[in-house]
Amino acid sequence: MTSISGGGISRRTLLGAGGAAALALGLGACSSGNSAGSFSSGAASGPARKGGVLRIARPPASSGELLDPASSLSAYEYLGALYNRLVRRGASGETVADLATQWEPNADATQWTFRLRQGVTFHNGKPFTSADAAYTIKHILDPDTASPQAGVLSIVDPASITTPDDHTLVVGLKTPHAEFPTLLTHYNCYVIPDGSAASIGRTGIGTGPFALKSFTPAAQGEVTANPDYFGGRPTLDGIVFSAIADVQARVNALLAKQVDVLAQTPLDHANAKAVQAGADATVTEIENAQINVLPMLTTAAPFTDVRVRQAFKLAYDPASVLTVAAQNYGTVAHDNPVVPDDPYYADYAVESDPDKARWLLKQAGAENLRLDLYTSNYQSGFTPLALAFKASVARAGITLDIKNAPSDSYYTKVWMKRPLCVSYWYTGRGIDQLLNEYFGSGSSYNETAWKDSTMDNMLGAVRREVDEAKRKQLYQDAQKYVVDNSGLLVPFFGSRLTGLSKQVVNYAEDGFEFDYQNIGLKA
Amino acid sequence: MMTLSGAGRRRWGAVAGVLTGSRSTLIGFVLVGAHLVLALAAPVLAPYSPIVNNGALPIDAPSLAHWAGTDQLGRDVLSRTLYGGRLALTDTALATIGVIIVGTAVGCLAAYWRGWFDEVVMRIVDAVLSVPTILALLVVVTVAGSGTWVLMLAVTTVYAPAVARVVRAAALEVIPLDYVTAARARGERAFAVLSREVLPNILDVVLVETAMRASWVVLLISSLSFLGFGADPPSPDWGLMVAENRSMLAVAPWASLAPIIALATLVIGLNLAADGLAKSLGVDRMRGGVA
Amino acid sequence: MIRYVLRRLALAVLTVWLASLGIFLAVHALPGDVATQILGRDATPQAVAAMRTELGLNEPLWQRYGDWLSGALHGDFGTSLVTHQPVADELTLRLRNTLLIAALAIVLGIVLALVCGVVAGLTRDRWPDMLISTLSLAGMSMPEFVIATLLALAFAVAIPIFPAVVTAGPDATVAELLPALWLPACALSVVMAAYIIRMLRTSVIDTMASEFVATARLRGLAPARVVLRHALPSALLPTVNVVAMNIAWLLGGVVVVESVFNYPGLGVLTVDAVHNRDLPVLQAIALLGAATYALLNLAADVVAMLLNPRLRRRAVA
Amino acid sequence: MTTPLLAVDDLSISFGANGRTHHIVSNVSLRLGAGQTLGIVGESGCGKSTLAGALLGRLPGGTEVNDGRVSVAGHDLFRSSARQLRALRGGTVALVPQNAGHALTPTMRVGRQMREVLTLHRDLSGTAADEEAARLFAQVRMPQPEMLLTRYPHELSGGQQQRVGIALALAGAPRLLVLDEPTTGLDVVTQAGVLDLLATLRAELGLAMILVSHDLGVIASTCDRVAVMYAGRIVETGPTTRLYDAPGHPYTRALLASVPSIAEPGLPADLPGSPPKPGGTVTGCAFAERCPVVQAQCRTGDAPPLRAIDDDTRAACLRAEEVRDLPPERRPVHLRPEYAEQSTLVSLRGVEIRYRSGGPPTVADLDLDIRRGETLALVGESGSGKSTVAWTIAGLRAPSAGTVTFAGTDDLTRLVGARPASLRRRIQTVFQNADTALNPRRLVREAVGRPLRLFRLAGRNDVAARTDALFTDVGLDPSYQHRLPAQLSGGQRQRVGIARALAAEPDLVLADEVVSALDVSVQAAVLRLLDRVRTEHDSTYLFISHDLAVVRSIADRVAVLYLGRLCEIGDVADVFAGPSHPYTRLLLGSVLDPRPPASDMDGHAASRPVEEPESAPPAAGCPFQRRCPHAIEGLCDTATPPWRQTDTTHRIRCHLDLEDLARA
Repeated sequence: MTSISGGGISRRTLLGAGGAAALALGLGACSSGNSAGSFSSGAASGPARKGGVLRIARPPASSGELLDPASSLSAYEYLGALYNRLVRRGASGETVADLATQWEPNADATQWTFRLRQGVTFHNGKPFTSADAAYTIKHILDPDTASPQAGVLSIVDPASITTPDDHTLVVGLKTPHAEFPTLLTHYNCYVIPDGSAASIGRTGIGTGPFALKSFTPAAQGEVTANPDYFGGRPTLDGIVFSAIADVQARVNALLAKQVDVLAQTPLDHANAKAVQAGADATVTEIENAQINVLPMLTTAAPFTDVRVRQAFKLAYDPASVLTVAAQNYGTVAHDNPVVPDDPYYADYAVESDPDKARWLLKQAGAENLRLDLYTSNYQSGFTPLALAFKASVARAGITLDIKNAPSDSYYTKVWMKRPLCVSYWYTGRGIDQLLNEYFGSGSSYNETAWKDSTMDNMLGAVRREVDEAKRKQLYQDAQKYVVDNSGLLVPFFGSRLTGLSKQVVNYAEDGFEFDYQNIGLKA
Repeated sequence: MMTLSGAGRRRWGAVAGVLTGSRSTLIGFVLVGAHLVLALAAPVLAPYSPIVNNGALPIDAPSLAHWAGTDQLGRDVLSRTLYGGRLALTDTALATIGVIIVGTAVGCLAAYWRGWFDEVVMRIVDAVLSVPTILALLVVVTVAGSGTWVLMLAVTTVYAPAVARVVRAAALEVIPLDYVTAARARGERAFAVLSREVLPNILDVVLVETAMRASWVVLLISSLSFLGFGADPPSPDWGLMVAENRSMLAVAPWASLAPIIALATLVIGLNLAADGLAKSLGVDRMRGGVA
Repeated sequence: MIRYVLRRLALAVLTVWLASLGIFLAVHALPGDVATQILGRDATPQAVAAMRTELGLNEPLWQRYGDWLSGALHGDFGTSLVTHQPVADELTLRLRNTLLIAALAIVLGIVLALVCGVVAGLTRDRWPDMLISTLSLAGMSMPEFVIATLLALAFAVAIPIFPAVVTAGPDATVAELLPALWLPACALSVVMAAYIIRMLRTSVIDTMASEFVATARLRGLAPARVVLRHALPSALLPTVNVVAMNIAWLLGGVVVVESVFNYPGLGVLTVDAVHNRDLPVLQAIALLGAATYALLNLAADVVAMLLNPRLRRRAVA
Repeated sequence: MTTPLLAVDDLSISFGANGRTHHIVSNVSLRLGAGQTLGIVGESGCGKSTLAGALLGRLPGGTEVNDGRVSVAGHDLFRSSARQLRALRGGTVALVPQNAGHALTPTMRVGRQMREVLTLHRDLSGTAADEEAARLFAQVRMPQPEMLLTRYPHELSGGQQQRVGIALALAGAPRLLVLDEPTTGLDVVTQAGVLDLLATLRAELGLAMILVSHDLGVIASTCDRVAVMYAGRIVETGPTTRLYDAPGHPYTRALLASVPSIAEPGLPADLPGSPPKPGGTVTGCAFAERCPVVQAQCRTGDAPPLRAIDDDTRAACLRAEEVRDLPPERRPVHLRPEYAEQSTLVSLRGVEIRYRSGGPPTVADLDLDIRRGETLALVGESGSGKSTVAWTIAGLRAPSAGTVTFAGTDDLTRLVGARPASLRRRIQTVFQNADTALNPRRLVREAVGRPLRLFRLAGRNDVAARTDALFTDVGLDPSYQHRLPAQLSGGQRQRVGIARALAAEPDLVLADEVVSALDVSVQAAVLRLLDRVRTEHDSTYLFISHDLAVVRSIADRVAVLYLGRLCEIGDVADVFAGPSHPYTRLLLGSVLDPRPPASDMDGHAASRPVEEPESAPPAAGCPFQRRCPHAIEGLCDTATPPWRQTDTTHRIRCHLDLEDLARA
């Protein structure tokens, strides 16, 4: 059992700082010859019948979850159905229009002007104007909201947000940012009606393809198609969301045909096999959807010593970890969190060398190191990863004791508190956001607590650099520096296996979001 | 004395009689004994390491190489189950001993001293028993973390009160008897009276309690592991194994069934042993009910 | 008799009070700062301090306990730290849901146990007894999570008669929950019945061997009459307490079983509350559990008194 | 030939164990006609209760009838159908069980249990049944019979339960009543009443009765004929008076000799050895091992057959005729110490003991001296507080008022924990129930050795030698000390208990009902042992007993307690000679002597009420006022009676003066 999210802050909100570029790939397109067999069937595409109600099982964020997009407790499976952002990430990672149709910076990128879509109305019939957009950003920045995105948007000067007319929004920045709109693609940035802070958590009034019918925290809720949606009426008539805490219970619900889609349930190999065996269920694989990481807390012994960090990176064999932990559903990462298909990707790897690792440890006075490695049932893949890693570093004389922490307080009590633990991110951030978020000394998501002036200087330089080739060089230098010095262990990028009913067509998953508009049931 | 006295021989004869008292008792002791032997001999019997992963052979059905198949990480289920027995028996033994020692001591003293001590102890026992077991257990484990010693503490907190109550009731039957009165009239100290006169005569009750509690402790510890509060991976703890492999029960039943069968046979063995002891020692086994 | 019940009631109140004190102390000994956990990692020290004040964490322990206790006595269990709803509101629906399962499990369990226990006792060491004893032994020896999982697999996934999980929330109507009650209730009643059967069997055997049953037989009474009129009331007597304790056990048993079936009851809420350190909810549940236990014991005593004239009259005196 | 009501022919009952057959009852034959009474007497384990059950067609679990038959009114019980058997049980032959407290269904009202039988066997129901039930209750002389119908068994006293048991047996209008130890466990006065009731009923209803008892006195007072059982066999049978006067079997003779008697002062003869275990196999006569007149041929062949030794008596002894002619056993009277030289060992003054503060005192206003070297007997019914007095002296219960001093100086009001070891050593207790007096899990050696170590009476190396000596001293072979109590007989256990007390070399031994749980033959041996060791060790006894005959045989002085108040105290001979306190007189009148003085035979007519001990004394006046036949209204219920001194030793506390007491 377990896996009720909570403990005040929901870790899930920290993970999806961007949408993945991956789409449902139908048949299992395994990257590196999986011997255990692949998932031969996936989500179907093709004609969907008009209407129908889709049933989605989701893990509750917390028994105090809300529909306020800016909140750390947001029930975000609903968000994409109910709301729109000003801009969102397109399929190939670029920023594309949503409620804003055009945007441009001033000369020094300290002020951005957004042109807003006209004729859009909220579910309550109120027209969408620039006042709503301005209110949304101020709401995120409001300390009372305690939004996780507030830190990211702290470069925004709330006083300088202006609305010259109903369909123009001007946002002033404290410091220049050449790619500021990418920061607004985060799902915390969904647009809510002006002045709705107090009620939005329950009402869920947005401009999205579905309107809220009912909502109970950590329980059932329902949305119905919004016929007036500016993008056109969605295929489905409605969606029922059921909050089911236990992973196993969610799988059982799918197998018993009580639900159609398991949202936010990356299946491990075992679960995937079980779902696959179901008569009416299938598994869809999204490649490289997840960055599997083991953050070494650089502020805690023994990882304060860079030689120990390097030793850990040399000690394990990423290929064997990928094989054991994920049955080769993934791509070896060599401790670089940037996915290989990123345009700025640096093909740089330090090959595994346990003897050198041992030597480094000796130099650091940490021979025969014994350490706790924390894991949790938060995701079914965590413990296999921990076990595979433990087995692999043993070659370098490192002994890891696995500690299984309760999943619900894992991200409040273990993550960023213990020297070594298992964690994950979804892929799909732009490289700038990714590197700044992971390694910027000011970032609250810097999970290795790495405060390195060289790194900060590199990141600052790249933002100022306008020459594309030089940018690329800087980004690649930064990646190499990360691989050599940071505290982040990245064994591999994992595929995400999602369980869904064979009745579901046009399933497209984008980080935390679905393509709610087109998903449907088999005709 | 070099030779076994007549009484000594008879005592051993009685023990043998208890062990073979009935067919089901015999089955019980054989089951527990087999678990003991398998646990002790696990390093010899187990064909593989219980914790080494084998990426090449995940979720493999039982075969000649892996009699009970492999799990998600390619580990040999049979070897894990065999080694799991060591853990189950050690933890159970430790926790049960804690439960029995604390429960017996408190129960005996309450029965002997009576008065305010008895009142206070029994009220506390009532209060502890009134909190649902799982809740009490979760609270202790959350307060103190996890690990063998915490487990002992947690299980003792939860079960010792029930044992104390049963032992107290048994001691109350013995304490008014003349031989105890005789000891008190001689002026023996409380400890001497309890250890020499009372304890040997409630030993049957304590023994039956031990076997019965042990069976519950096995279940409780496995439930804790199942909930993620017990052993940490890659420990081959049975409850943990069930938790790890439960999801693929439909496609790879061997990985869950092996620990379930091991768990069930151990508990059945302990239960049958408790039954047999109770029967041949003439103890009302259910006097404590369930707690 | 009334005086006796009153005395027992006073004792029950004392028990519940002690339990509440124990739970309060244990919960407040939990590591970690509640305020930090509620506000999250990024909270400013000022916000934490404000939250501490709001939660009353700065007041001395005894005063907090006193405040909580006096509130609880007035039916106010405080506000959930997670949902910010009154705890009493949170509990009400979940309690109702759990009571649904419990009631069904109790009825199933007791009927099963009574029939099987008496049959086993009367057919001692013959095949019906062997069968029942073996099955009840198996029932006792399987952890609840195994029984629940196997039931779900068999009757929800393999043969889909019952739902595998409850998709509705705590505010679901009884009609909505009805089909979902059976599997959890069965899982619970199997374990519960196993214990009662064994108890009852022993009790029936003992009573049938007693002198008054032998004497009744020697008066020439028919066997059925001897069993039903003379033996059974005495045989049931020691079972009453076991039944009560088993019902109390249900409150704990639901924790695991409800999670397996995602049943929106107190069990799931308990696990939530422990994980979230939702102290007010945890305390309320514990208090509820303790009160239920105490009341059940009281009820068992009263029932035992009704069954046993010896106790009834002594109580009068 | 007419069918006898009951015919037992050559009945053998056995159980099989370890592939062998063990006989519990062997070759028993009995005949009983309508209206006849037969007593079956024997010590524990002789098979008498199994035989009683067999008369109703019941066998203990695991046993079977090997041979022979039991016929009731012509029906062979063990070959009847279940339906026939049910009709016979209760309807023709009914059982009065040993302990009605256990034999009545606790969860059913008495009236319902009664109606059940009436409906089944007499076809009565409704008010007719209720009326009949009330009549039956009246017949057994229950007060307020109508009220009784709604009572539960536990609401009745022991004597009442026993009478309800009798009424229930009578309800089916049986022709034969089987009574299994019907008065065991009742107080003497109550027992006498119940036995009288049985005699009356027999006369009124013309019932045939078979009464099974270990008590020769009980049989003598109820049965015309008696059968003596030993090791599963009937060894002698005949008319009660004749058989008691001139027993033909040495066992009967020894049994009779071992019964203490108020008529005959002196210690009864002991019967060495112990009976074979039930089911044991013996060649020849089972009694040969213990028989004073045994011959070689007694130990060979089959058991001696039961043969006629006169027209109405039969005995299973080869030398029965010789045995009949032996002179009666002599009863040695123990040596009494000279009072003049005695100093007071324990002195109680104004002692009051309460079990619950606020409640009535269990013992009140008690002045008592125990003199060095004497045996002081404390007698009374259950609830008289006699054991409480002993517990207080032993330091297990503190008196709420008064003083208790030991040897003039030591304060005995202190609890045992507050007493110095030397004082604890000097007072030792021997307990009533030998079964519970020894720790069943420890070797008896440890029980005896413990005081030696505790009080440092023997060095580490001497303990074994001292224990050996103590075992020898109490008549046990030292090899027995390596046994557990369960491996000893009751008498042997009691000897160990005495050895344990002696180990501490006490000045005062508190002997609390030490012989009441023993069979008579063993009782006599233990009494003799006690008397011997007291003389040898020069110790003092406080001897607590409810049995006046036992007291008569062993005590120097006797003190009579009623509800914790002393009624009478004096030299044994004086107290038994009279004049006596009315309560003492009641107790004396209730003693059932197997060979009562001829004048007594019809003395207490069948009109004696069933009296039961009270539980609490009246608020004022004489404690015995409510049961006293001579109570004077306005005096006995208001004023505490004065002590009346008869001579130097004997005092009676009564409002009647000595002359009135002598006349009453």
